[in-house]
Amino acid sequence: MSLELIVVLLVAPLVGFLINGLLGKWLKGNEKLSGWIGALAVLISLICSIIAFTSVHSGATPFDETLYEWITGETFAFNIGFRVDALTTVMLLVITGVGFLIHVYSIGYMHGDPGYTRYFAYLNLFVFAMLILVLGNNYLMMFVGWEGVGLCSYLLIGFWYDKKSATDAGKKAFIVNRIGDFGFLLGMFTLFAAFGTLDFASLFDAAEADNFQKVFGASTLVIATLLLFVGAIGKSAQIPLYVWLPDAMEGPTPVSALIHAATMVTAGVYMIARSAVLYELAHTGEVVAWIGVLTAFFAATIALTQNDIKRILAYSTVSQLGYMFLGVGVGAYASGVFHLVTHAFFKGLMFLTAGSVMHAMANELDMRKMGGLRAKMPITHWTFLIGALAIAGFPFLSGFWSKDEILHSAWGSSPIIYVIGLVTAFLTAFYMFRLIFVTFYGESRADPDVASHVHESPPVMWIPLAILAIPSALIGLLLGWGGHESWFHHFTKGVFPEAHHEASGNVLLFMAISSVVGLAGIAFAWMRYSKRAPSDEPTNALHKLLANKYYIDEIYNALIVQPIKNGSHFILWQLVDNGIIDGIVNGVAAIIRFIGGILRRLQTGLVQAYIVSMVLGIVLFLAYYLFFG
Amino acid sequence: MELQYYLILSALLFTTGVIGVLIRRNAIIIFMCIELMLNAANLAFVAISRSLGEATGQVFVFFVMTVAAAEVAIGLAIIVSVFKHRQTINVDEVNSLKG
Amino acid sequence: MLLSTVIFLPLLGVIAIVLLRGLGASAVKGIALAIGLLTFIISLGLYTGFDAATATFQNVTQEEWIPGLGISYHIGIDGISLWLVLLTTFLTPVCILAAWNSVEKGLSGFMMSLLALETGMLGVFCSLDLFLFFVFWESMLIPMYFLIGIWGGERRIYATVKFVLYTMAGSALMLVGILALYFQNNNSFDLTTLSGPFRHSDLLFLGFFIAFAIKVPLFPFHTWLPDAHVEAPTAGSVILAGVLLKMGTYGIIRFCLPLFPDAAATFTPLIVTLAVIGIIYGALVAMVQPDLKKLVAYSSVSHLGFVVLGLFSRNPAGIQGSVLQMVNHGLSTGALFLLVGMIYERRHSRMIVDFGGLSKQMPVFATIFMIVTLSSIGLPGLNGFVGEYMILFGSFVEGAFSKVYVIFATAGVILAAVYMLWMFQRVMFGTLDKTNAELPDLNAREIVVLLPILLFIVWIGVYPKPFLSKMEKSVDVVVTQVKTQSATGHIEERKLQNSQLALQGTQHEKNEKEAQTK
Amino acid sequence: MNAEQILFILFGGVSLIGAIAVISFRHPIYSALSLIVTFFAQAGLFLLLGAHFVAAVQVIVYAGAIMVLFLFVIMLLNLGTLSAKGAMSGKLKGFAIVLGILLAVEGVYIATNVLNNTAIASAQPATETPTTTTYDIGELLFSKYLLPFEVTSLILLAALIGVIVLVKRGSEAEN
Repeated sequence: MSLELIVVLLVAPLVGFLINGLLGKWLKGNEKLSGWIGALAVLISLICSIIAFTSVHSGATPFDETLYEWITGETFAFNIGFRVDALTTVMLLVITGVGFLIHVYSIGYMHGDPGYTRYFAYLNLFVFAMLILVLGNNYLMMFVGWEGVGLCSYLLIGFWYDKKSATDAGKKAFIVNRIGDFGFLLGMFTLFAAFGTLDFASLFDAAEADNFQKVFGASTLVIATLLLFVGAIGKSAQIPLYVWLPDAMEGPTPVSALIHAATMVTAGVYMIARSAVLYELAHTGEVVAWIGVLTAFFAATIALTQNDIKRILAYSTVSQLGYMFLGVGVGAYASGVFHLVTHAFFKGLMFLTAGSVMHAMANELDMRKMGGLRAKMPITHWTFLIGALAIAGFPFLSGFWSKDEILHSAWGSSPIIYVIGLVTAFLTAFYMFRLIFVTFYGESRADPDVASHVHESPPVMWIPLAILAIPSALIGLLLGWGGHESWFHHFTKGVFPEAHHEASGNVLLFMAISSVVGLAGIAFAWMRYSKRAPSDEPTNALHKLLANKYYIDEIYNALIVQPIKNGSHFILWQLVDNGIIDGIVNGVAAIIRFIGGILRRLQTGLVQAYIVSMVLGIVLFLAYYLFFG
Repeated sequence: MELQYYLILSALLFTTGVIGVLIRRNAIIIFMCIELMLNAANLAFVAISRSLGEATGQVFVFFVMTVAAAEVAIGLAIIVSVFKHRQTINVDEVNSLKG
Repeated sequence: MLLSTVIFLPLLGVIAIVLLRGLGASAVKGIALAIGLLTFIISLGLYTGFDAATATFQNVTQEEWIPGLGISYHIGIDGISLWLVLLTTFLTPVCILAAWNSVEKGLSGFMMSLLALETGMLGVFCSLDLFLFFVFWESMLIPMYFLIGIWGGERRIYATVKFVLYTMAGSALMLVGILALYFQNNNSFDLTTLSGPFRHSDLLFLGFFIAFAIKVPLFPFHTWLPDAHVEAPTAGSVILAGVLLKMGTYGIIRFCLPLFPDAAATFTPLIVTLAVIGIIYGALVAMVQPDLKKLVAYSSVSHLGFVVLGLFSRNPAGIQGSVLQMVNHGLSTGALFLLVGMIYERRHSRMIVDFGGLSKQMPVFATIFMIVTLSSIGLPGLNGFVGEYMILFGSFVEGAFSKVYVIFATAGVILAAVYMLWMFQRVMFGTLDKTNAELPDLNAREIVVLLPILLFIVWIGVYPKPFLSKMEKSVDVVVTQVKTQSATGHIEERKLQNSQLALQGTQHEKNEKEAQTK
Repeated sequence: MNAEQILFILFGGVSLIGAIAVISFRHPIYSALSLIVTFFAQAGLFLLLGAHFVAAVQVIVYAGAIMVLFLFVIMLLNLGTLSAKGAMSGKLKGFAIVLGILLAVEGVYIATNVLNNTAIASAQPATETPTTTTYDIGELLFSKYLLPFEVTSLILLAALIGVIVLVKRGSEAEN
């Protein structure tokens, strides 16, 4: 592996972005070309990633080199440098692999859109930023990518910018992410204050050797890791900053698949896995685990009542991300990242199939207006079913392996967390199959003219689906067979510290319980929804609460957004700025003018009045001089 | 005669001129009052010149008279042109200087 | 000599325009642009000839001017002023080009004002003589007065008077300070011979600082800025935001910090508090502005709060970040004003509500606006991030004040995203209004105006090293001046405090013991 | 009481009364005529002081040329009726007179008390009436005070031109 390889890997999507971005005008007439340029750029990255992977897999030492000095001074040095180890290559393969398939899919999906070239430019830029995020050998590089993917997310969510809801969602995503970045930045500062560097290798070494400055006393690392976790919460949509992700579904569906399911939102998990050493030392994993499991449960409950396909998938993503945090939180870093990988495939697959459904149904998202699509869209149906089975934990499909590992590790940490996780697994299976039964089975409830046009998607779309379906089904079995002795654990062994919670209990027993719970969820969904559509109106208070997503958006709006807006407008601007400060300034001016107005009366314009005052002056001066001088 | 009597007389004449300038509004009379004040000064000059026994004071009187002549000429010309514009020479009606 | 040429070439341009303005508008524009570009090209010689290895002033010229009063024509640049000089010479031709078609009446006067302003600003950044500094400081006020007062908007008179009076109020205080230094420096105004400690340094510091704080402008001296910006013509706004505000921060780094380190240390908590208030306050108020120019003006208040914060962090990273951020702010806010000016020329409105959906009609405009907006927000890879990051990081890691300030300042980063993106959304996204449906996209001249700025925005963001390395030594000198002089006093103070604490501690223990025995 | 004293009282009294008359008459013609009386009385005082040249010039320049100019303008403008109109407000007038009296008191005080202590007072007044001849003045004018003397000629020239310009412009404006 060489620096050149990494540079090519990284720069290919950037070149794609520049071509599509700058020459977009000339490419407009030939949109296929533009799409294939984008896909080709990612394909090059994919090939490079595979080379890098084989190199790491063959046991090469982790690659860690600096490209150039970025922000440097006598006391600080932040470089553009790359680190490629097992964790990086896993992420690289997910990003470029899923990314490439989604680029190809998009060529068909975005067909005819006026912003075609812009779309591919953004998508390439995203891949570039995401690659920086995972390739960086220091936290600042990670932050650069972190912000970069946030920007692309903003641009792509608001891709259809004449839709206000889309641009609102984009803005919301960016701003909520910024709140997380605030934590990330401060975390970085704390780390630098303590270690004098942000490079992973030297920082982790120093941390393990306990050789750093305790800027906040004993809790230095605790504070640093928690601040970093704030960043992860923002980016990976955990409680309380998850609100942007469901709205992000306003973007084109392939974007949701790539950015808001497979890659960007998992950046938080990647970051914590990357910082595993610090979290182990600081013992802050428990916080991560609790936030994760609560988010998983919370989001799953909301997903139960939604009727919008993409929103269900979005809440499902939030929920699954919660699982990943649960995994890395309880010290099962490899399992958390493993779930990240499997999730990237099956959730990406499900989003793409949802896109396929939308494509067929004239962009309809409400599943109450669907039903019976199985017959007309067989490939879509089957691929979706595979994805759903995978996420529901159906035995031997990919989700089964990764989720089970996480739950198993959670048991070792805290039985309560395990139970919540298990309940969530049940809910997951239930809402996923609710979606399947309502959408693909039963009678068609679509408008007749829409229904008549329903068709299977073109090959450029269904081929990526089919390809994605394979890993979704099998990757768990291939990489995860053998639990903690599996290939995946073996491969990533050098990256993560030894887990401190040794999983206990019978592995097979846990697998059995998980399977039963998953199957129960599916069965329950079948009982309720295989024949009838969900009712339109919430029937009871709990249902209403869930359907309105616990009113979180409304609460945030009332407690944070509006007070800031109104306070800024009325108190700060109108009162303080225009009233008080300008009031003082203008007041001084008014006083001077008032005094001037009085003095002005002396200027009568009458020469004699002036002479009188002059003579008065002479008299007084003389008097003073003569009689008192 | 004692010098101081001349000086007292000079002071009184001068003050009379000042009062005239202050209370009269006719520009021509004000001018006359100014001449009065100049003359009062001349008187003092001459008196002191005599008291000191030298002619310098009288030379100064000569200068004062020249200046006074010039001043009167200009002043009266101004009065004439002001009158042509405003039909008045009352100084309180000429108040363009009012602030 | 080179430096004097750079400073006075624009003035030569003014004379040329006076003599040749009979040739018509295009000749006047041509002369102005040629002089502006020539000045910029010559000033590049300052960069190439600049020796980054030393912190002493370079390109120094010293001639007696009024020897009886100890006043000399003494100019020179170091790694700090170098960048501000280049920023000035860079932005002036950009402004001339931006005003190409927008000025209808009194074109030659406008161009003369711009060029005269350039001389004034360059003089401020290069003066090494306090008197000379003050002369330039005041003289640059006059062309600015005309620029806003003659070519400004509706309330231009109010804005001009406010601007001039605010500045004058500060300059008066500074003049007192300069005179006080003069008498304490063997009747010499020479900056290089000044060395502390000075008597009444607290008062002198305040005198200088208030003058500069008004110019910066630091909260709560900022209210002239929105008015001036709103009324000023585009070129005036660009210069105002791009260069004039930097004169305040430049003054702080050139005078306040090195001359009065003790006083600077004393007032740091107060000043940093104001800076942080400015960051958040400016951002919040910017958020609710209905007028694009006002929004950008308030965003300047917020951004310059960062700069002041960095300066008073009194460590290399923070101050380097601040100097870089001065340049960054000049570029990105300058570009924002240019963009607002361009849209104003088309639509004759700056109200956000009048726009929407422009990215459909004006894609090039929207793209450039987006990049500049992101630069202003501080997105990594663009210039704003490097400066902001260095300021925050310097202040946090080894700042001369509590980390709490930095936490609040970092929160300003969030707010920057809020107000800029919200503005961008309302102007560029959404449905296109009928009245805006005919707006033409940027023409070649406008793109030429903006491209160099974009180039620097990306360059500084991706590879800031050439910029940082030139200023490093000079900044280090400032830092050592601040540290060595204040350190002695402080260490003693701290020792005293420590011994007192220790004393209290032992007493406390004694008391406890007594209580226990009882 | 010798002749000189009598003459002093006579001339002094006449000039003072004339001066008061100048500021008291409403009609400018009367004021002007009173002023001429004052000037003549003052010429007498100059004679009394032995300043024959100044006395002569006083009569020629002041009483002759300047006063003719005054009378000429008064008659030219026919100011008789105008001047009577409106007087100064009583309060200010009273204040002005009080000021004048205070000034007079101070002047007299200076003449009697202050100057007594100066070189002027200590200089021995000549016992017999010393006459300053025209010759003396001429010699001073053309030696020590030559430059000022020449400057006065310039002043007169400037005044001459000034008057012409002023009056000419006035008449142009009329046309």
